[in-house]
Amino acid sequence: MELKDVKELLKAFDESNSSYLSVEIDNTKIKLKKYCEQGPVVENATRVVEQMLPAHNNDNVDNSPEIQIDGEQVLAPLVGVFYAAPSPDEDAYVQVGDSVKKGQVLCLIEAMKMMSEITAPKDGVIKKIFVKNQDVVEFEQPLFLIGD
Amino acid sequence: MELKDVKELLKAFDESNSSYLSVEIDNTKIKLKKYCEQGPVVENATRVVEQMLPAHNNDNVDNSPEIQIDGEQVLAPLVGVFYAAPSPDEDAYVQVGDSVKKGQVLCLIEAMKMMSEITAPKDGVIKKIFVKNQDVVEFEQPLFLIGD
Amino acid sequence: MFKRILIANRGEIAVRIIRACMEMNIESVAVYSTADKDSLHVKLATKSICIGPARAADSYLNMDAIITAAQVMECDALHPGFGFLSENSTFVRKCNEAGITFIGPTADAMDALGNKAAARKMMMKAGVPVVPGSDGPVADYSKLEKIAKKIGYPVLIKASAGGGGRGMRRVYKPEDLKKLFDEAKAETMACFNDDEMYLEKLIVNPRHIEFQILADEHGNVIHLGERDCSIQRKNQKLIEESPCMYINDDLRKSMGKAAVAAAKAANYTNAGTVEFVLDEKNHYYFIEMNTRIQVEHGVTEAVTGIDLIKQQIRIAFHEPLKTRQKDVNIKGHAMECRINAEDPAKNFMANTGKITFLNVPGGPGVRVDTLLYNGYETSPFYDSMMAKIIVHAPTRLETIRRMRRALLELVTDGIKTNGDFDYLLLHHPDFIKGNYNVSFIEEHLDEILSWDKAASEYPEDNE
Amino acid sequence: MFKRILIANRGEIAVRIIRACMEMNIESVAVYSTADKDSLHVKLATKSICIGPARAADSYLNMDAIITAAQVMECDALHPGFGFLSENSTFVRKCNEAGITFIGPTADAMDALGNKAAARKMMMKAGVPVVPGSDGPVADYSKLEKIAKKIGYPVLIKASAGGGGRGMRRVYKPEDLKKLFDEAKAETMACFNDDEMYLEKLIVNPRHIEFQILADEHGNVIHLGERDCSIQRKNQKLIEESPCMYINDDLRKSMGKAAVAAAKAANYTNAGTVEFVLDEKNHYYFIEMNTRIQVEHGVTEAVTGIDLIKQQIRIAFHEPLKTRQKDVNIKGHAMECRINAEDPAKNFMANTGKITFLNVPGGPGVRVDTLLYNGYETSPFYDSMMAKIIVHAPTRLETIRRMRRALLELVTDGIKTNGDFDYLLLHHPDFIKGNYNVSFIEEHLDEILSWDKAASEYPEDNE
Repeated sequence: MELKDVKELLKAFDESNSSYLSVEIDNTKIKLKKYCEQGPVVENATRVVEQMLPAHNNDNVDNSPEIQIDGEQVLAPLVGVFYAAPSPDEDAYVQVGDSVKKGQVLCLIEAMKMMSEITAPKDGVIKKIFVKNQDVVEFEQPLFLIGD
Repeated sequence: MELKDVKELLKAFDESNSSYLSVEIDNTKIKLKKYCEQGPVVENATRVVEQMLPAHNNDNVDNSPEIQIDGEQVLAPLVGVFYAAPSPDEDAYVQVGDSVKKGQVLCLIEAMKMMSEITAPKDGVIKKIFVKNQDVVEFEQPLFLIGD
Repeated sequence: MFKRILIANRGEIAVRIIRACMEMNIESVAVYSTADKDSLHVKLATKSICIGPARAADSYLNMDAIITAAQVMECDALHPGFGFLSENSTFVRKCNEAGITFIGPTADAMDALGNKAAARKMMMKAGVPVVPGSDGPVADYSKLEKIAKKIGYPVLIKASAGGGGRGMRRVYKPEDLKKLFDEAKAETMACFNDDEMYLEKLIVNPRHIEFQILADEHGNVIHLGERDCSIQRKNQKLIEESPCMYINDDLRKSMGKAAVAAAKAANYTNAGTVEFVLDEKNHYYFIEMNTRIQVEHGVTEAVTGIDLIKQQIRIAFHEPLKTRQKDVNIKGHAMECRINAEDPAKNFMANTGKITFLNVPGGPGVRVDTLLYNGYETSPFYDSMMAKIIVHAPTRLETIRRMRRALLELVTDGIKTNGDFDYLLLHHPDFIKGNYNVSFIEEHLDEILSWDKAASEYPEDNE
Repeated sequence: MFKRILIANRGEIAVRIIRACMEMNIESVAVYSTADKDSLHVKLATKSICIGPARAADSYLNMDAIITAAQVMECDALHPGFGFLSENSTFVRKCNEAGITFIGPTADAMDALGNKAAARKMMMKAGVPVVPGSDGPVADYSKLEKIAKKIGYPVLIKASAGGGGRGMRRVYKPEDLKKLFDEAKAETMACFNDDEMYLEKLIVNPRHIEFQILADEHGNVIHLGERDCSIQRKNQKLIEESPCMYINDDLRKSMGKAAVAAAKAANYTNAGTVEFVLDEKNHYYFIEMNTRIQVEHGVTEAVTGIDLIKQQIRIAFHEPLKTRQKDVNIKGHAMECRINAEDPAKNFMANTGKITFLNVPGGPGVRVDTLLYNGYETSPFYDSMMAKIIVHAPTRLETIRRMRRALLELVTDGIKTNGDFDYLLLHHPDFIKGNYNVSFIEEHLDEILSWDKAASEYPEDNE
């Protein structure tokens, strides 16, 4: 590695949002560090709360499922209760592995005693179902992952 | 892995939501980090105070003279009033440009009605005098700069 | 007591209500829009649920989403805070239908007080003074002249169909009445093809005085003294205080009685506020009743020691008030400054930003209710009020000095606020003397802004 | 009034005093050691001056440096805070000689109360109950037996030359007296070659109750009620509250009268605290008088509405007290938690660090006095007390719940504190009932720590 490479790297690092860079290429080691603004410390605000009181966890709602890259997520368009099947006696609309057509009903969400049908945004295969029957779902909470 | 690969990676990392990346490919190790600790924001605590109220400035005391690299600073060993001369009618002990010998009296500091003689820590030339006659000096406030 | 309360609001008032819930061992459920995911009320509540996108109409004003949230989170009550749906009687009725206790007045009381003409009649019947006027259209001039003479000058001529000042005339002397009446009548005819005219008394530069009311479901109604909210800019309150130093005990008693009568006339329950204008001769007139908790409720909490949010919750749970009128003691003086993310130098333009350094005032007699925390990014979607600083001290002068001290300690790097402006306002001789009315800011804005400019030109220390 | 006051202290008490100065329009001068350059008290004071290196002996305990600073900064008065030089009569005399008003009692009053034996005699003379005892050495057993019978069992045998428990015996029954007396005497002879013995009453697990005093230079002495400071760990107070729920009005009157008598006996002026122990049968005994403002003064400020620091300054300026005893009203209940940078899990070991995220509790009834701000690096040279959370509410139970709420809101990332420990302590049934004395922490420490462990093992959210 030559000096101009280092300078180029420095420039690239400058322009990036990274605050720390450590590189070892062959015999060359480079570490770069920036002092930037405060990081995402906001998570800490309720840390005491979370540690101390089980009831103080937002444990009823999981809005951070792992990010899936191969497919399209179907999000809840409104807050309500998720129903996997048209009625308690019937089978679920879809299961993991099922092929679905665009517009096909995937589930119901109940709000204000009204049932809303949630339909597939595209043709594909149900890769994952993020919620269970009768779960409370938030606005924009991921419900399904549809892959090709 | 080549340098352009690192730059590409940096860009990809930027665009991602990850805050930390550690890669080892063959002989190459790369670590990337985003969001570092909070910077030196403490200066801001009294900004409103400083802007709003002249009286609320620590204007009586200047404890941050520009840093001088060529010489040795003589610091006040105690808090008190600085006197440049042995008495009001006499000349100052030293002036900028004077040569001084180690142990030579440079000034007096009065505290509790007692005068303390401050002496030169080494032979040299007075390059700068940071304070004026009868100034209040803080503990470890720079008084003189002695160069060679 | 309630098991779990949904807070149908955001910001510092949501935090305020959650705090009351925590202290009453009641679980709280925060609702939030996608823009408020990292908001303080979400972090402090027992549970939280996203109800819609950033736009308030789709989230905090979305009745179905909020009631659904209350149902699926199994809440037995709902606190609306202020703003948003807090004075919406349709929402109250929907809550009732869903079996969720709305913490506030009944829908009927809300409706009765929401219609200004109906409320005016109700208050007149209850013997509560309203701004004197013709109480209906006045067709001919001779009748108008008689009414004007009766209610006393100055008077205000208004057109039924009027708007934006059209067909409106201020009359200071009897000899101008005929001319101005004809003008106004012609104008409103030209503009709206209608010349029905009203008359009412013109209250010149009044004080805005409001009385805090608590009313339970068992017929007990008390007032907790007044708040002077005359420091307003474009009808937005900036500074509120209690007590009003220009109201003596007799007047307080009289106005308090009128406020209680107003609440009783409307069969009002829960916390509410009766607003009056007070003229220079200490005549007061009912303007309206706010059927919710108010931004400035903390000022009353400071001087009375009564927690209004907890009282609201207890009243909604059908508990009788434990405090009788004679037990209400106003102790010392309290003042609130609303800290808005507004730049006074730029015509109070709102701004947003990330809070890179926050210093919250502390020490004796200082209460801060805020939605801010270090690292928080303020939202462009909602109100610009970031914090309320409420101070309490034995005397008004000590209160002013304590507030100045608190404002000096406040630092909100990342956003510009009106904090410095308030600090300077608290040095205005007329404010210090208590010599102000609703036109104070309008009259002194440029003067105070010029001080601000002078102050910011003072050379800063080398840093 | 004074023009400029030097604050001969650091940390939150320096900040507290600067706040009082700001509210009284008095300029404040902060002194600081090189280690405290970035401290909050330096930032908030009108002016500041460095007086020496980090070691307290060379800075905050350096009388000449502090008095020189007061002189060169042209201060007319000096507030010592607590700790450091606050109870040093030599320092008071040096201030007097330098023409600087010391804000506190006279050097003579300090001396009179600083000598425990002399203070005991003074109090006996003034009719203030002291722990009954032999009032001097007891040579022979028969005399000892008589005295023991008179003051009542249990008694404590103490050696004049004793120390570290040597030559000390607790005697619960008369039949054990002879044996234990001989043992103690032999032990002290063996250890110290001296067998002079004393006897005093053993107060078993008392409550630590103290009365706040204000005394002006015109003969007015009042008390502001009591503080129960029995929650202590190794003689360090952790939680203080006022009023003590176990003291009824009669006892309060009696103890208050004794406290006032104690202050008068010493010709005491300014703010002070008379400490008593209170046994299970509500007998109280004078222990000592603290001749300074105390850490926990905010608890009394909350329930009385009286600003003690401002009172200290006014008294030092020769003003008469405006408050009479009959005007002192204890309103509601107040409690303080001291937040120390100590790790309860590691035997309360002190720790230091940089505050990377600070969230200060807010809302109604919560006062925080702290030296912390975002980004501050705590100092290893001084006291570990980082903050005081003082809450006020109408009842004791509401106060406890409000304190729990405040502790939940407190976040001090970068240092470990006893905040969580306090939170758990506030759930202990005996504490909630008020059923505690000075041995509470000792008896329940392991129990509370075990809860803490259980709580921290609760699985955290994935972050």
